[in-house]
Amino acid sequence: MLRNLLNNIIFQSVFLMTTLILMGIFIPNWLVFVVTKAIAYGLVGLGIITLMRGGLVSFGQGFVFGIGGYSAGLLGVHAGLTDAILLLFISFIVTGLVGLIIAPLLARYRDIFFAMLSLAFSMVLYGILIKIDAIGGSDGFVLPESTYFGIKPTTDYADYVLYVVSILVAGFVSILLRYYYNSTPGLIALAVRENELRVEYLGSSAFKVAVLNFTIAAGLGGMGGALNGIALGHIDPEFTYWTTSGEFVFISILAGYLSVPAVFLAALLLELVRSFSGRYFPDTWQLILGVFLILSIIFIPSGIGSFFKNFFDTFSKNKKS
Amino acid sequence: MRIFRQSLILLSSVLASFLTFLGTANADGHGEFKLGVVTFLSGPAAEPFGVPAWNGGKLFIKLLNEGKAPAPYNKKGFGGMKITAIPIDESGGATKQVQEFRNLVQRDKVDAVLGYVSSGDCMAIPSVADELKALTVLYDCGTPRVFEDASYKYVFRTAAHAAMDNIAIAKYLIEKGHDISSIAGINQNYAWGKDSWKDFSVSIKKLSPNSEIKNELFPKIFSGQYGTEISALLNSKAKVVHSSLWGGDLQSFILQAKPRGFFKRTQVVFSAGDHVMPGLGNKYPEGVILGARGQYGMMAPDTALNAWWYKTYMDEYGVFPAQPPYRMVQGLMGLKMAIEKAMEKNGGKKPNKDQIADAFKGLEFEAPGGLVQMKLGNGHQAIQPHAIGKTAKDKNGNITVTDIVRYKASCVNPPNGIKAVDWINAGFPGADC
Amino acid sequence: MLDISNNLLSAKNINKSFGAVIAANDVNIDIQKGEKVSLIGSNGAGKTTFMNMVTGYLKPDTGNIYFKGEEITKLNPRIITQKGISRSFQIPQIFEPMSAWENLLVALGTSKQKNSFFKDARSKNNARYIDEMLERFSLNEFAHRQVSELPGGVRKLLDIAMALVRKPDILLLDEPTSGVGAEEKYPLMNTLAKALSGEDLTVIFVEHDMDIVQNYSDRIIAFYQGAVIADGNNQDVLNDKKVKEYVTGKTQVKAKS
Amino acid sequence: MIDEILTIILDGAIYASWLFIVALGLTFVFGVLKILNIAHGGIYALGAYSTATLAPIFYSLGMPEQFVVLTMLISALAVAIVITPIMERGILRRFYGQDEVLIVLVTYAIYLVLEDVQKLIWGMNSLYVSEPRELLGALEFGSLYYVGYDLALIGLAIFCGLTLWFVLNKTQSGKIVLAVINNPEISGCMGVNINKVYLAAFFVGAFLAALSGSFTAPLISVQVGISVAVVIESFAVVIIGGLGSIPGAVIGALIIGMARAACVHKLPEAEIFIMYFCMAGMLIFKPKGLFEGVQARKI
Repeated sequence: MLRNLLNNIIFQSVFLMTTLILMGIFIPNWLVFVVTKAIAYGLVGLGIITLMRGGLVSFGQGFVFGIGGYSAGLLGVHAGLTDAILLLFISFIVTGLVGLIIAPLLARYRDIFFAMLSLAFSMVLYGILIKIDAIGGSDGFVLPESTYFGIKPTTDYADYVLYVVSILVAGFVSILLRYYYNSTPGLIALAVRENELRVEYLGSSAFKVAVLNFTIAAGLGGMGGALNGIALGHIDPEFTYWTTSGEFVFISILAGYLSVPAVFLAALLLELVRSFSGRYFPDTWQLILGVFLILSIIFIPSGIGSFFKNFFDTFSKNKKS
Repeated sequence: MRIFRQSLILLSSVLASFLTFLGTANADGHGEFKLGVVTFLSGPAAEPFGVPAWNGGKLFIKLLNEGKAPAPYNKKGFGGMKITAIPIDESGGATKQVQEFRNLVQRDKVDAVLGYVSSGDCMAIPSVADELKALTVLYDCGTPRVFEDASYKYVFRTAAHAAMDNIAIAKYLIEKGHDISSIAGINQNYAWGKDSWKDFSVSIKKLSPNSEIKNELFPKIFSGQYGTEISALLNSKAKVVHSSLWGGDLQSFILQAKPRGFFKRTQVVFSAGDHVMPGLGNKYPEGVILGARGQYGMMAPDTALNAWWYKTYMDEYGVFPAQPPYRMVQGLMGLKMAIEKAMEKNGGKKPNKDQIADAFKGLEFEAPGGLVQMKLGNGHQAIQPHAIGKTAKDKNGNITVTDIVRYKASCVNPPNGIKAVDWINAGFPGADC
Repeated sequence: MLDISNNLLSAKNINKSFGAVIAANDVNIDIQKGEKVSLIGSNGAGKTTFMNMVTGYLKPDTGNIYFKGEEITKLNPRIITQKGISRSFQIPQIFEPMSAWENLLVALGTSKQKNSFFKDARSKNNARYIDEMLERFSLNEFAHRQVSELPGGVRKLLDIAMALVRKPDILLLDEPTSGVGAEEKYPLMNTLAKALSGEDLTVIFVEHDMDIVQNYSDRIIAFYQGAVIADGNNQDVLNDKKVKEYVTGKTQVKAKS
Repeated sequence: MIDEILTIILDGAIYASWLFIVALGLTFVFGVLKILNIAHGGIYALGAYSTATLAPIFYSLGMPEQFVVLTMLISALAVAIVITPIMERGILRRFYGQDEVLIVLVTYAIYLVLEDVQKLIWGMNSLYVSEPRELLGALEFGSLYYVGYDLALIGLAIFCGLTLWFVLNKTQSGKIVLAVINNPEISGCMGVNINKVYLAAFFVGAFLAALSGSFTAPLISVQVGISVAVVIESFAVVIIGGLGSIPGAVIGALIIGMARAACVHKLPEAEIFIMYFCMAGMLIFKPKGLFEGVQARKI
């Protein structure tokens, strides 16, 4: 009984979430904030992981990250909608729909072509955003402070409340995704990654898998963008810039596609490395970040998820070498 | 069970690493003033602005800590407190800067943040600054909107906003009798470039309603290739070409335009054209009308304070200081004065943020570029005198600035409570020249 | 048109060339339900090309293919598979990092119309079915080993088992014994024959070993340079002069050496 | 009117030539190694810095001025010689056969490193080498002056493109490279040393990147941050022209160059937009670019 309970995904997740929420009371404010931001990035990373399980990597998640952030921001500024949870949900839906629309265009391509075309999409959006002065052009704009079910927390608690919300959202998304990964369609996606032709010869559509995964990734990317915008209280076209997309890809590759929580850990790691190298080496932080990226790709090629791949059990125990 | 244990190990290792970070990050010193300094240390804005500004700031902070600055800045550090500066790179966009700002305030627990060249960052930071109750000094950015669209308690800007750069140039052109029957502009396609052109072209239209506006070019920022734009501007045969280009873009524009006779065929005005002079030296064209965003560098006033600063910087770095170091030092001086004023009120003890903010409001202080008055935005936004000049070769064949006309702060800045755009559109009511 | 409907699979006047190489030269083949047909011919004779065209991987230059009276010439492999034609591959197309068990789970998943996104793929029902399937192909002992580590014969059987999950009408086997050691060939074919015996299945297989051909098929079609040179019962085809000259002669020499 | 059209064409041609030179190396490396080399921009900057460093030394030697072009070539070559073994042998080679996107990420990391390496080597001050630009004088054209050097860029672009095309299509080693592009596995089986081909191709790509930097240096102030724009613009050319296609890069550069010139002269508001507009159009109507037929899904 106990063993079953401990192996239960929901139990594990709830345990982890409770611990993190409690931990949030004791850790300093800046860390609360960094974790929130890591969760925002982690959500986007989860989207890419979902794509990776189907054999694709998008180098243009800034596209949906930006759309999600801007939809949350514009709804906040122009429609007076400030409920963080609602905004997260709406941006998920909006970007999911956008994803669904462009997915058929992208899903015909594979490998580097898919990556580059998605990158091109994000760059076109960047070009549009810096041009539109009505939404702040290159400067972006400030988001109104968030509310939660009509209540606006005082400044002292605002960060913590958002932290709790983002952990709950991340936990919920993680559970759903884990269910998806463990389900038959999730398994078929993994099969597509290994051998698309055979999946077609078994009677399933690899194209549909790609469209579905891209839509999920788009929704999650948008949600991450909204969370990032809400957390920072500001949004600008940099959200869609290719360097931002590059960070998402890095998070996913650092995490590997085997484990869900590893994504958030990878996002946190990147956030900490970037922030501390910026703090202690303001002149050469790019060098340090670059070397960190290269070394982690060389030495952890299948991702930190492979260190605790049994943590949440997955189908594929071994990555193709 | 193994899974459960693993999750515990994972959690505790994460926790442990956090705590390690905490230990390193929190060290509170006495008699110390922690100052976060944010400016461009990488990317295209580093060479023209960030690095020279920080060079100036670094030098001035060192001198302050040694008590070697002249009066009224001769007290050690800030009111006797040693200044510890934490430099942070401003590149990466406004959203990233919000995060860096939070890190400075929450993790490093700085007493104040001085920084921001980019207008986008200046628009993003103040709301967070007030939210975190963090004293913030904007030292360089240009957009007038910061204190026109909102008001903040803990945020101050110690330099005039960009409206005066272009108003003064328009006035100069008319006063000196230049032909302004037609004007054209080349400005970068973002807030700074667009605002600058708007301020300039509207000012000209107000002062000389008959002048015709020809090309309004807005090339992409950091594009670096201006061959086509130069052709188009030359083709337009506009009498005056205005530009607020800066940094590498301005240098590339000059290098590409000069051999094509651009500066001989049309009167060029650069609203912020001085900061590339130390680098370009004699490659800088003659006959260009330029501003320095204040009385800085070659257009600085003849005061003892300026003479000291000019020489100190020159001795240290081997080039003369252009606007960036002037502006950062101006910010440091304002902050120092506010702190020391608040300290006096507080009986010589280290004042808190609210006390410093109170003291800062409406402050007036003498800087190398002239008298700075925190007069706009209800005492949060500075105005300062301005100067416009024209480049020429001196008798040794070196490029210098001549024909300097100085403008009172109240002549080229709007009065408190009126937006810069409205003031220009209304034809500068109440300008005290 | 009339007699097409009597045939399960019918290829009419198929031509296909790759540049100068003629892979199918006016091929006409009709297959009835329940037949066990083997395709023989030297390498490059057009056997695999024929399979690829039937399963939609390649499209013929001219000609038509009908399955259950319905034209399938221009359909893609997925649709054709859904209609009831499955195949195995000369080089097993299995999902290398997964276990044999998981490979079959994928096959099972793809054979279903709808799959829940929130139900664990390893449900009891699925597990029972897969265990049965493994049993049928004598693969139990390999169930949970990663397939990239399995011996050639086992991989072949798994590949075929996966094709069979969907319960197809026609099963195409592309050289089921190639890449398998000589002493393993017969056990493999026996396992296969046993596994397939319960099904109401039409089997078409490409094979080079004439003993296996004789033992396991009731009809032989011989290819030479893209054309069908003989088609009929085992004895007739194997005694055909042209077949002896172009097909079996060579292979027998090969077998002896 | 005619004058203006001619001006647009000339301006467009100059800009297109610059774009082409900048994008050529990127598209070539992509074609052979299937790597989108983001560090391309960084190598471009190194080329510019290296020319800005070597040219003054050259001038101090007092040799005939024309030979500065040689110095520029040498400085580009030097960059390629230094960077190729480090990047290709040292880092990228470990990742061949792995996810191509992983390699893109690695080149992004290298790009970051190169940004700071420039700072560490050359400091933060601008460098100038405008002297070579005076070499060819100025030409009067209608009512305008054009600098001979800028016009010579057109020649350089044609020369680089034709040379690369000639080497690929008419020489033995070029044909080997083409074979590798078509099918690395089979070429490998036929005894082609793929690693060598990759190394050589990367070297050529790095040389072209550095060369574009070398020849841009006289036009600009060489300083930190010049690589950012290059990454984007060369990428746009490659997207429009088709990934890995040299004729595609020609067309892509011409489209952007001409469209931009026309915009600046006739519709300046649209200028910033035009590049993205071309890209978006291409993505929607011909997502693989002009010069690439839609490839069958790789299996």
